[in-house]
Amino acid sequence: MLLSMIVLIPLIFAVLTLLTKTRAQARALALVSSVAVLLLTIYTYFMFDSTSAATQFEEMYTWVPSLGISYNLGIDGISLPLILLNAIVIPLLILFTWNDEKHAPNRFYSLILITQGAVLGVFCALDFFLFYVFWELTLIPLFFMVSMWGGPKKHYASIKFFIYTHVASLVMLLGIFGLYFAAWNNTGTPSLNIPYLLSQFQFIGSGMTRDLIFLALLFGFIVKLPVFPFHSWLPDAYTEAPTAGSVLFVLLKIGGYGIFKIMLPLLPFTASPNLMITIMGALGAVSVLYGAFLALAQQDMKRMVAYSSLSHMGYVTLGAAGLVSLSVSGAMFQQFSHGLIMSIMFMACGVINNATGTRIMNELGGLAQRMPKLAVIMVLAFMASLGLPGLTGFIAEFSVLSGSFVNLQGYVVIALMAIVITGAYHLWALQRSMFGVYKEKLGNVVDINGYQTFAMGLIAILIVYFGLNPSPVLDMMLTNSEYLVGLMAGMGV
Amino acid sequence: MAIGDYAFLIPLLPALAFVLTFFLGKKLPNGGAIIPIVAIATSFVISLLITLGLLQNPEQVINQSVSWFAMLNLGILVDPLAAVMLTMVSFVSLLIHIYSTGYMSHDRAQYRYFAETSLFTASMLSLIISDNILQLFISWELVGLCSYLLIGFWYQKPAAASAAKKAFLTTRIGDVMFLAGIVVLFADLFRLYNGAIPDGIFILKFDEIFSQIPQLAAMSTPVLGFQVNHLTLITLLFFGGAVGKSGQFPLHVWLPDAMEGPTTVSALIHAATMVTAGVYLVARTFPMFIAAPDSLMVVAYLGAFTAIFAATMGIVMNDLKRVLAYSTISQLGYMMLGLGVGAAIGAEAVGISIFHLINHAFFKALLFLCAGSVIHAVGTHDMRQLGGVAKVMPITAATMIIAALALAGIGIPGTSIGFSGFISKDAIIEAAYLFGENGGGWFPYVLSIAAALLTSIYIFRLIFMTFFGKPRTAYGGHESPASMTIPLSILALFALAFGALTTERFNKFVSETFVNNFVHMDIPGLAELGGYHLAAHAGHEPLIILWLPVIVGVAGLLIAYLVYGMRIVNMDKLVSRNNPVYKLLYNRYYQNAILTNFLSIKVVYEGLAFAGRAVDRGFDWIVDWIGNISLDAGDALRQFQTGVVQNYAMIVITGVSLLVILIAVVREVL
Amino acid sequence: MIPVELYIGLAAVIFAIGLFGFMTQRNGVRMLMCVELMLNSANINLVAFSSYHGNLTGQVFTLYVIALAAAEAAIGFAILMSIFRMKDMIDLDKINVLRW
Amino acid sequence: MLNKQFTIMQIITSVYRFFRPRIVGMVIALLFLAIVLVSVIGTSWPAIDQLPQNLDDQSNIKGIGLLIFTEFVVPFELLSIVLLSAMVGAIYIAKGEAGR
Repeated sequence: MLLSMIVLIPLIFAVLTLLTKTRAQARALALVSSVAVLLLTIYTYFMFDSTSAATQFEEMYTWVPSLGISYNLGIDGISLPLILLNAIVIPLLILFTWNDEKHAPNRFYSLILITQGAVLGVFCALDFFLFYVFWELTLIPLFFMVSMWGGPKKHYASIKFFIYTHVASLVMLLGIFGLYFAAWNNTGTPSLNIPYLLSQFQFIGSGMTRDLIFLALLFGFIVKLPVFPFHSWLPDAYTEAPTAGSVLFVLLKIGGYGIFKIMLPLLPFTASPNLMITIMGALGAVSVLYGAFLALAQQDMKRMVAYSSLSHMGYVTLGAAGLVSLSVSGAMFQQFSHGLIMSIMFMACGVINNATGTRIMNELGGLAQRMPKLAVIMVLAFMASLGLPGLTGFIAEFSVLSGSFVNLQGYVVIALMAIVITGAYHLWALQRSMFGVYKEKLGNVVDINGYQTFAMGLIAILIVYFGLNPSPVLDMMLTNSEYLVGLMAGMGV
Repeated sequence: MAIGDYAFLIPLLPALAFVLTFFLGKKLPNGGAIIPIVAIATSFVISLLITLGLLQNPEQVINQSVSWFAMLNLGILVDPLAAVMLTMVSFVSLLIHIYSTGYMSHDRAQYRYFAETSLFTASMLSLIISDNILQLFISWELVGLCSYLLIGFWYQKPAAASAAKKAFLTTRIGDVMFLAGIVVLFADLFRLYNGAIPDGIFILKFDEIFSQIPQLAAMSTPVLGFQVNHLTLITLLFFGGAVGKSGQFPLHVWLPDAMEGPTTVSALIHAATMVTAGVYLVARTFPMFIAAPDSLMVVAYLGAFTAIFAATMGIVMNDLKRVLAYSTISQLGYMMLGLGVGAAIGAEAVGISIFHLINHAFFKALLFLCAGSVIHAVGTHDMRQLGGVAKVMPITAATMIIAALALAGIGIPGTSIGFSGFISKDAIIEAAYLFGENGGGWFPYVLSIAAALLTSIYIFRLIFMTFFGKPRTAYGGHESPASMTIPLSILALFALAFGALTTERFNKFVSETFVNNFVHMDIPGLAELGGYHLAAHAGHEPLIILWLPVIVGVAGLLIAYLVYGMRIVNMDKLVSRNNPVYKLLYNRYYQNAILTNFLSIKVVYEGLAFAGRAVDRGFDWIVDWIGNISLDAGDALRQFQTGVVQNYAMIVITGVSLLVILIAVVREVL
Repeated sequence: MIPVELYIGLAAVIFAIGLFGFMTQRNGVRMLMCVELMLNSANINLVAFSSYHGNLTGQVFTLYVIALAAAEAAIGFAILMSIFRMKDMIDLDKINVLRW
Repeated sequence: MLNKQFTIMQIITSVYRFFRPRIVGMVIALLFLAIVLVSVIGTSWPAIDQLPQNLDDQSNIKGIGLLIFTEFVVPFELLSIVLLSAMVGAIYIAKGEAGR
């Protein structure tokens, strides 16, 4: 029941929120719901056994037995940190938008809650049917989020995001079908249970079929992640979305989750694992470097953050392809840390945009003098994002780089080259926007309000905390990645 | 409980002081300066007690580790090398903090200053005390962060913000190399264990790494046709990190610009923290370097080259602080040279290099604080506008002259009488001579002697231009308050006598870190791994070799006196835009133009990044194009919807008929 | 006994005639008549199969189809009438306001 | 854009006009007929061996009536509703403007 509650509470409250009339009611309901989810998640976290890679808190009800569909939820060490991330950031996001004057607040908060429910559903689902339903459900609220409250190019961005990632999910659906029918053929009973289908993958006779299934699923996941060269929806969608939308995009960690949960157990049984590893490693490493260069070339601060997100996501694929327990868990941790860091970064971009009316960095300057609180938090977030030790970003990057180097030397060298560029664009952005002489034409800007300070400050504290003591989440990731890597070792990959 | 059990407090107290000062300092008098001062003083006392304990009983190395995550750990290691560094850093930092209460008293953001310097000190102490390479790297980066924050302390000034960024990025190039070295090292160790690391083994701990040196030395990979020895690769990458942090050529460009911060910050960076980190890194991992002689060669040659390269630029600078900055680079070159000559003299190289590091810390901190005192009082740091300051500020002048004599290395060879800089620099130059004699090449020795001459010239040029002669412009001025002059006097005392008093014990104490105390390394055995033999240390150099450094030091003093004190040469002729040598030096070999403007802005930013943006537009265009194709296809297919029922019926029936025929044909064929 | 193929063949011929008419005529009334023709060819089939199987269900449904055809024709002609009233013609290929 | 559409439409309508004289419709209808006939001949139709010999049994009115009011009574009732509504609808549509 625990997981069902975690998934369903936001969805139910989303409907209730939609029915409210005033902003105060809407935000209060949303906050109640997200805090409830947070409490439940924390309870789950403490009940969770992080030394086991097995699925825990499993719930199972048959649904459509003739097609093998069931309502099946369960979590393991891959999903729990991401659930935790989601549950922590959403209430803070709601607090962050507490005083925002948005039109149609009931719809706004309702969409936030739907996204939360859908994303949590993806993390909890153990049935491909459920998985796919929640997967597609994430698209809809984000589409409306961008197209209703977005920036000047919101319609272009929202449609591009929707169609692009939807096409990718359809390809993924083909992969799911391939797996489903092949397993049905082999065993004679239909089932959409994820662990069961994953275990049946190796019995599919034709190596070609296995490779095609793998590539179809991989395509769906890396477009969502996203990874070079399938990233072009990202900068538009991230930039045009309202601040809350950008943060929700950041929390949309389902692509990377799919890679760990579904791709890695399949990887050793593909006909040509080395080719797959090469594809993933190369795409990851190139993304890291490419995203960094692109971020360097941006003038718009939010767009720069969007491209830096691409750069960071490259580590996820690279680490997953590294196939050493440290690198795989580092990649998982990168998802967690990226969620925290980018949330603050986008919040900061939103605050600056609201206060000054522009995000073009050359037009900003000296904001630190007028917004000291924001400056402190932003410097911390930027430092975390550029991988400064002692903060979460470093743990992830170091684990990925050093772990992957065991198997993928060339790609790690590419990724290492990006580190200086990463530093360059972060610092340059800070220098142009926060430091230097205050530009008077920006008007009389005021610092972030109490709610915003609380939301951003708490995330900042978490960044420091998990940077110094990653074990609370990293341990369970390590357990799971050791299990995954054990699978590979069994196959001699 | 023994004092060693409190060793973990050494970096922790200043770190706590950072938090307290940052959040509470605004409400306290003097920016809450008392918090970091007390914290650092406590750290200093603990370090001092530990050092004294180690002197009594060198076997009592403190080593405590806790598991961090995966096969990595956090921990502390206090052996003689770490102990002396801890003591020095906390001591110098303490003095600088006390001095700062006077120097920064007019700044509104004092609390931020003290918080950041406190964190700076904490990071450096944690760097020194760490027992594994990863924690060292973490502190290393934190040091970089703090230098960024402190150089950009007056962030309202665009120059300061830009200098901070430059410092961070330049050192980060080195950091990436260091990180790459750790990554390679980790992967190698991981492979040595075949991926199955037993519980309780932390593979990046120093003793663990050192115990694997023979295996590492045996590994090699072909890269671009060369057979690259892994140990050489790792040590070179580590040294790359040290080059960035310690401002060796060609990553020294950030150091002179780092003067944009408060002068006390410069003192902190140049004397106690930050720049010495690179030297400490090489010293800490010295057993690895010993087994990789090629890397040691690189260290020695680059060190010697940096020493003279920076000294030539120091001669022409007109900014008080810039002269000192180039002097720091040059002296760091000496320290690297001292480590590099380990290929000839073994572990003793660590001793002489660290000895010079400590002495340098005292006199360089003194030089900077004196310069700060002058700037504080007079309000300018252009030497051309100064002159005759000694009359206004006698204590500052006296202490500065002592520091200058220490830097120039004045003393009596063959005895242990002399300024502290003399004792240690002389040892390095002697070692360079031995290095040459044992087939390492004479290049480092020759350069180090030449650099000694230039050092003496530029530092006395500074003294004569600033403190003697007549004031060149009208400036007000007064002696600084006691909070500033007392630290100056204490430092002067150390610059004067520390070297002479400790020289006998110090080298032995530190050098034997690796041999006897820590992991009981067999240094000559490691050298055998690298395929060479250590020379037996000899004191039988010719007399001229012993005296040469002092002779050039005094010669430099005289030249500076003749040119700047007596003015026997008309400087205007030399110092003109038409003199190509002067122009080259004054523009700092155009490195700024080449490295910063051309390489980073033109090539990386405008070239690569903009090219990347064009490529990205291309991807965007492809995606949009695919979308447009489907739109156009729909547009074209729309024409078939004529809206005439008859046509639809016709098409349907035709389609059905053809389908039936097709199925029939297919069934026939199959 | 007449083989069932002949009935089916007859139905096919009637259907083809109806089809031809439906595809080539423009006049709405004629088209409706052609549709009736096709419907009735289906009815012939139903009746034929019904009696050759000894099962009356087919014939029952033939009655239903006739009844439905009546309803359809009534509506169809009514629509045609209103179209005629609006446009003064019932050429169905000119009635394409709903196209695209 | 408008231009392009227009030309394509022109081509299609002119082609359509060209074939208007029923040739295409004829060809298609004959093709369809041929297919149906070929498949009718190619199929072996199952049938009862012979018709009932008793002349009284030749009439099936009674059987149909029974079936309509027993087994297929629900479709019958539904059909009556359909017919009624079709009638009402047809009257409404055909009555047109005059009623308003």
